[in-house]
Amino acid sequence: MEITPEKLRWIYTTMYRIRRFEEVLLEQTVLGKSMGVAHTSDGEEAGPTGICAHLTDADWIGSTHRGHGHCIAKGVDTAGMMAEIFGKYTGLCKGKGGSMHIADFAKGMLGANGIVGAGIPLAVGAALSAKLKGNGTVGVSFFGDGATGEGTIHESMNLASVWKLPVIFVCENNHYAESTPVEYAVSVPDIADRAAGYSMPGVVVDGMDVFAVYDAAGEAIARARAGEGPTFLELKTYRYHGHYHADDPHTYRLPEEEELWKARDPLPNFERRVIEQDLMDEVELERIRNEIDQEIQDAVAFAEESPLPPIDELYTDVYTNYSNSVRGLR
Amino acid sequence: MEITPEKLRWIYTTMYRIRRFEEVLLEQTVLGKSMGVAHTSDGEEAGPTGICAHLTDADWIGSTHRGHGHCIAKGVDTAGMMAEIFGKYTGLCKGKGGSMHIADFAKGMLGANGIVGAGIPLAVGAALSAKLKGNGTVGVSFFGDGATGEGTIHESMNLASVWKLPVIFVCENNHYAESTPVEYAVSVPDIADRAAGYSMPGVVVDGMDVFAVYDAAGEAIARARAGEGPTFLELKTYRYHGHYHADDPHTYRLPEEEELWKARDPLPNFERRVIEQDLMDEVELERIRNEIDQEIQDAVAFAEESPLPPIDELYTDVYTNYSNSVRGLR
Amino acid sequence: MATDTKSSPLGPGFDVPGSEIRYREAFNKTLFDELRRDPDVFIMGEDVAGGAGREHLGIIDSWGGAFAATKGLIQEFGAERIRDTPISEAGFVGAAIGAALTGSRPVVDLMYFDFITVAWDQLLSNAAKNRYMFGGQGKVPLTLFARSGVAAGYSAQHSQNFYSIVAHIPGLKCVVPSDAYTCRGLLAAAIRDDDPVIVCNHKKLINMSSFVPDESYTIELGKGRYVRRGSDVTLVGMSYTTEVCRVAAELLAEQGIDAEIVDMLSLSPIDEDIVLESVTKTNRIVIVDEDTPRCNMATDIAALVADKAFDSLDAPIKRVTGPHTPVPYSKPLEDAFVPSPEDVVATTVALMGR
Amino acid sequence: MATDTKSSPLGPGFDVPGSEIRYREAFNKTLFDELRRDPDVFIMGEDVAGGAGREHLGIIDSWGGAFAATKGLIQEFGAERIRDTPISEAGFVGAAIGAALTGSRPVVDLMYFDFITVAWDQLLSNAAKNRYMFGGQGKVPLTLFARSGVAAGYSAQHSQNFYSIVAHIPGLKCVVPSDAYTCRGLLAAAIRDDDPVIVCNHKKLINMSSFVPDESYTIELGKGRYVRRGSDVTLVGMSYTTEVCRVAAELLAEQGIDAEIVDMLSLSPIDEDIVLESVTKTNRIVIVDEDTPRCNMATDIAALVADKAFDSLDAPIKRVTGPHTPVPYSKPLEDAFVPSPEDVVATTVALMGR
Ligand SMILES: Cc1ncc(C[n+]2csc(CCOP(=O)(O)OP(=O)(O)O)c2C)c(N)n1
Ligand SMILES: Cc1ncc(C[n+]2csc(CCOP(=O)(O)OP(=O)(O)O)c2C)c(N)n1
Ligand SMILES: [Mg+2]
Ligand SMILES: [Mg+2]
Repeated sequence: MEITPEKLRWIYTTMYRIRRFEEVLLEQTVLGKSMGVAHTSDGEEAGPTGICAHLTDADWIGSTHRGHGHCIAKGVDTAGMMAEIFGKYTGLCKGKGGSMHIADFAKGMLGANGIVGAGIPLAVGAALSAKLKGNGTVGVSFFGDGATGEGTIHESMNLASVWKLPVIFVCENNHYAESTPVEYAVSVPDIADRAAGYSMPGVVVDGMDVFAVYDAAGEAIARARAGEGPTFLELKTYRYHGHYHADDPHTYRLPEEEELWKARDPLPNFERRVIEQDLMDEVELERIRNEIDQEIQDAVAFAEESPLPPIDELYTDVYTNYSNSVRGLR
Repeated sequence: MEITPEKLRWIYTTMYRIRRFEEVLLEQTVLGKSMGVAHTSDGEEAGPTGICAHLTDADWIGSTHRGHGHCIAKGVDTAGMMAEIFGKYTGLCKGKGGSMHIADFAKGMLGANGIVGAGIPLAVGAALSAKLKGNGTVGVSFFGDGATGEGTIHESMNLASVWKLPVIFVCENNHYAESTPVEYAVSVPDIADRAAGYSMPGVVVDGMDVFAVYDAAGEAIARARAGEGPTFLELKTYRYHGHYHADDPHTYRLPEEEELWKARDPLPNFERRVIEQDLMDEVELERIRNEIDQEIQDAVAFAEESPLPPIDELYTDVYTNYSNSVRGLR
Repeated sequence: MATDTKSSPLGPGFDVPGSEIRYREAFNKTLFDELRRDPDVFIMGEDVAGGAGREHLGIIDSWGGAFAATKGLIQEFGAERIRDTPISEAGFVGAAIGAALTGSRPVVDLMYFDFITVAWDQLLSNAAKNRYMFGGQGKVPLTLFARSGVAAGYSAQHSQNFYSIVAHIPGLKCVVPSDAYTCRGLLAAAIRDDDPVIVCNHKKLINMSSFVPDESYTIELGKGRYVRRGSDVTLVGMSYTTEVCRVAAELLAEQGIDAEIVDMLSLSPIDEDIVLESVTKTNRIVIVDEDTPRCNMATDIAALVADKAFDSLDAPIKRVTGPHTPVPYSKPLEDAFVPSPEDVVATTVALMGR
Repeated sequence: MATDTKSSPLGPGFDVPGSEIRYREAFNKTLFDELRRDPDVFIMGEDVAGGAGREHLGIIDSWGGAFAATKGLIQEFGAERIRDTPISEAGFVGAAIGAALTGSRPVVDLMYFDFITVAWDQLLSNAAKNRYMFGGQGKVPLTLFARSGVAAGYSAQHSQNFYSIVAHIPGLKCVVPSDAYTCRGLLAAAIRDDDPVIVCNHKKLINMSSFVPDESYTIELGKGRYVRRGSDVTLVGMSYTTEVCRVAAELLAEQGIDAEIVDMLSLSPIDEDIVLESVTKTNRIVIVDEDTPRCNMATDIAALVADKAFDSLDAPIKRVTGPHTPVPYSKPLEDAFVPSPEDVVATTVALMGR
């Protein structure tokens, strides 16, 4: 698929933004700055980037507990994200959600979700709205290899196929669910092969190669927009760090395996290709990296300096309207 | 597969017993003798019969809301069943369960289940017990085409495959879930094709032909007993009556379709074959029918004459032991 | 029967055009109203039309939903807006929530209330929490209706009243109409509300009739009503137990006991004021809840009164409830499960004797 | 701190061999005991060992379960009995129920209590009802444990206390240990019990220590205990709020108020007698429940008292609970969500002033 120079820049910027955000977030979490658990996605940047390259703010994505990359690829502001994770009032959810629940409705980001598999039907619902309204938008559902153990994936794929909904199921197969290897928990070598059971295309994609993802996603999303129904993409990828900030992945995987995946890192992979093909040069790439380094540093400063939410925020947003008091009894 | 003369008699007896039970139950329900809803399975006799022909009382089956055929094929007493449906104390569940919850643990019948899809994991659990105890028994899960819409089927198939459990998934595809045609609700032409997504064999079987079911089940159960893991069988079949006693199926299906299926009725189908092949004669077949006609008539009389449960039964069997009163506040 | 106007849009005597119709008809009529009123409203559920995909065979609307709740809708609104679903409650309730978050107004028929257990995670983890977790972004204008309650041998898995656990959950709303009139007004209000509302239709009410105005109207969520004024004791009803209280009050009147009946109508939000107002006057209260007794609505209302109206009480707070058992099948056991007017009378008479 | 012996197998002063250990260690130790004791007991859940299927790479027991609850078990009992599961709560809880019905004694680690919503139908429609629907056939000796409660920024979907809705359901049992000692005794009792028991481990308790005997013991399900005797007011705690009550009682003592603390330990069955005994003596009661306020355990106990001990009461029944909101993320909001000792003190002082 052809990629415009502008899109190429966006892709690199986005992948590097995710990478830096996650690395810095981990540092900050270790310093005690996150108020809760942090699941980072560095290593997996090519997936959300290659997919969201085809989306607009009017398209919706559903996400997971490991949602920072999805947010960033969908255009969510990193300062607002960092502030959210720091539990600050300036966070995207006023500090009420945290890392596992970042949402940005203005950007078509339906929310990270702490219940594995629970976000999948939401994206199907967004696609249902799209179909009912006939507005040409699509829904994209991101979920992990582990999430394919949940019944919601099966129900959602069947519904999407029966109703021919404009939805793309994106399985980010990073080969682990917590400490459990995919080959133990998933009873089929390629998860994408299950798509045939729902009469939808199932495509295995190199999730470390943003161009491969871009191409596969482009086709799937075009299909969806044309009213031809859902597609299942399985992105083979890897998370570089532990399941969450305090997890040591060496208790369940070998350093040799990590090295193999890191040798295919999506960023150098991209850099090599664009330089080889004379599409971008090292100066431009470095300029982008510097800009992003600064942006993320600013995001941390913004988060640091932001105020905590006022206590009354505990009681707002439960309903749009409610005639009882929601205060606790004291 | 070879079938002994004794097994052949058992097969015919069982199929006819199911047929008569369902027909008489419908009559009795119309007379107001059932205390609740009745879902009959006449037309589908070949399935449970051909499967359970390979099972002993030590094997377990899980069932559905349409469970009379499963019960009978597993050897459950028809008088106890009829009494249960009549709400009598002599019923298999003392009148506390009714048609949708008939169980007989002594016969390895884990209970009919009124929640679509909810019985499937129970049979997987029985297979798990079998594996843990190493006792060579199997679990069989019966469920409908409609039930394949539920997440439990997916989770159960994956678990069974991951753990290589001795379980057989038997989908009784009678082409309707209430009034909803299978081709609307299920996004694949043959449900058995989904088995490949769990690395287990998936076999489409003529569910109107007890010999076909017998052969397919024999293979699957032998596999399971040999520790080779689960199998998925899809039995293509048809229910002759409405979804429940008061449902008129002509609101959603054509009489022509019904005729096509009835032309393949499992009972005449069996009769023709055994007579052609000189395995049984019409005299013997008729003797069996007469015996069963009498048995079911006796079952009705037994149910009619049986006492209602004493009111105190409301309060028993909630727990094996419980230190609080379970009585309502009055 | 005196219907107080306090929380009703109608004047005394219902001096508007209308007629006696059944609860199920009032329900169906309201769906027509709301589908016509707002193009974002759509219905989904198993067999809401039925015979799906068979228009070419001359088959349409073969079931019209369980208890014919959705009968006739597909002919007017088509299969996109009257959407039959596979049997996938978690999937389609989740899809409804996703649709609600993205600008649609789904109305889900869950058939039996018992099946809410299958979709429970979607309701709790998403519908109830999304707006809050997201700091006020998004809203979930989802209406979910189902048949509740003990009746006709439906047995353990088709008879439950799960309104207590719905009311327990922050982020969900719950209404329990007690007749055709309140059914129409509460359903319309639920569909127009921007939060997720669960509507419980008790099986025993569905074929009962009462006066219903011809014109559409709403009843405010969170308001109860008096269905009988009295001075000796407050009887609290909800869903079908309001009917039980009505009969009990007549029996009590024969014994010279003048009962007031508060019909809750909504369980979340709940009308605390009407309960406190009534008990402050009568000084005695009996709460009638068909649900099982632990952590149920009866305990909720009892706790409210024991806290906020303690000084008005002349006697213990009494509850008449189902037992702590699943619902049995056989009719005599089923009958013994449900709170009867006689149970309410016996409890009330004993209470008055103190 | 006075530990009453009434419901404890131990004499005063714990004159048996033992030591101060953490709740999590007591928990883990009990699993070892029960797995050794009964070959039908087995454990299943996500990452209960971890790194599943990688023994050949020298990898075993990489996680040992969330909060290391199951650490070390797979080395002794093997992968059949310490069974890692895919992420399929409905499927594996259902399989556990099926295994229980067919002669096994499964112990399921559900990780966070919140995830019970995903397996809710299996628990309600099967575990809770099978034996009843089947007229007494079959039993479900299932133990399911999970971490509950508000702590450490776990936010809306990982902080819930679902014990109220578990206690609501006929057929389920529920225990809420409040320290390492009760954890061990209740867990052992739960595993040996023939009914389905849900064990709530509050996150804030898991790293706290208390005296635990070396030898295995059980604490009878359905019995509460006094953790402090007093005469002015009864404070009722459960799970972590027992700890809140302990601190509150000390603060109250400084103000000359002598509080008695009842620690429920079990919520279903529940020890009605200990609550009634205490309140009959103190005539005042404050129930402390971290769960949200509607239809929760606090309303359940309040309703009990308002019915059965009404004449002993000198003042309204007070509840200190979480608010009717999801659990927020940011620390100051999270802190404001949970009932604190100061909240209990303020409520109690106001109550004493009446
Ligand atoms: C219903 C549910 N079960 C279990 C968990 C605990 N949990 C959180 S993340 C996770 C692993 C998810 O694996 P995967 O879907 O592969 O996503 P990844 O973490 O690899 O991105 C688990 C088991 C949960 N949050 N929700
Ligand atoms: C969870 C749940 N959803 C819906 C229902 C209502 N219901 C009962 S039977 C049925 C159809 C089941 O179809 P299928 O699985 O094909 O079995 P069949 O009735 O054809 O034997 C439905 C929708 C239910 N009992 N449980
Ligand atoms: Mg993964
Ligand atoms: Mg069917």
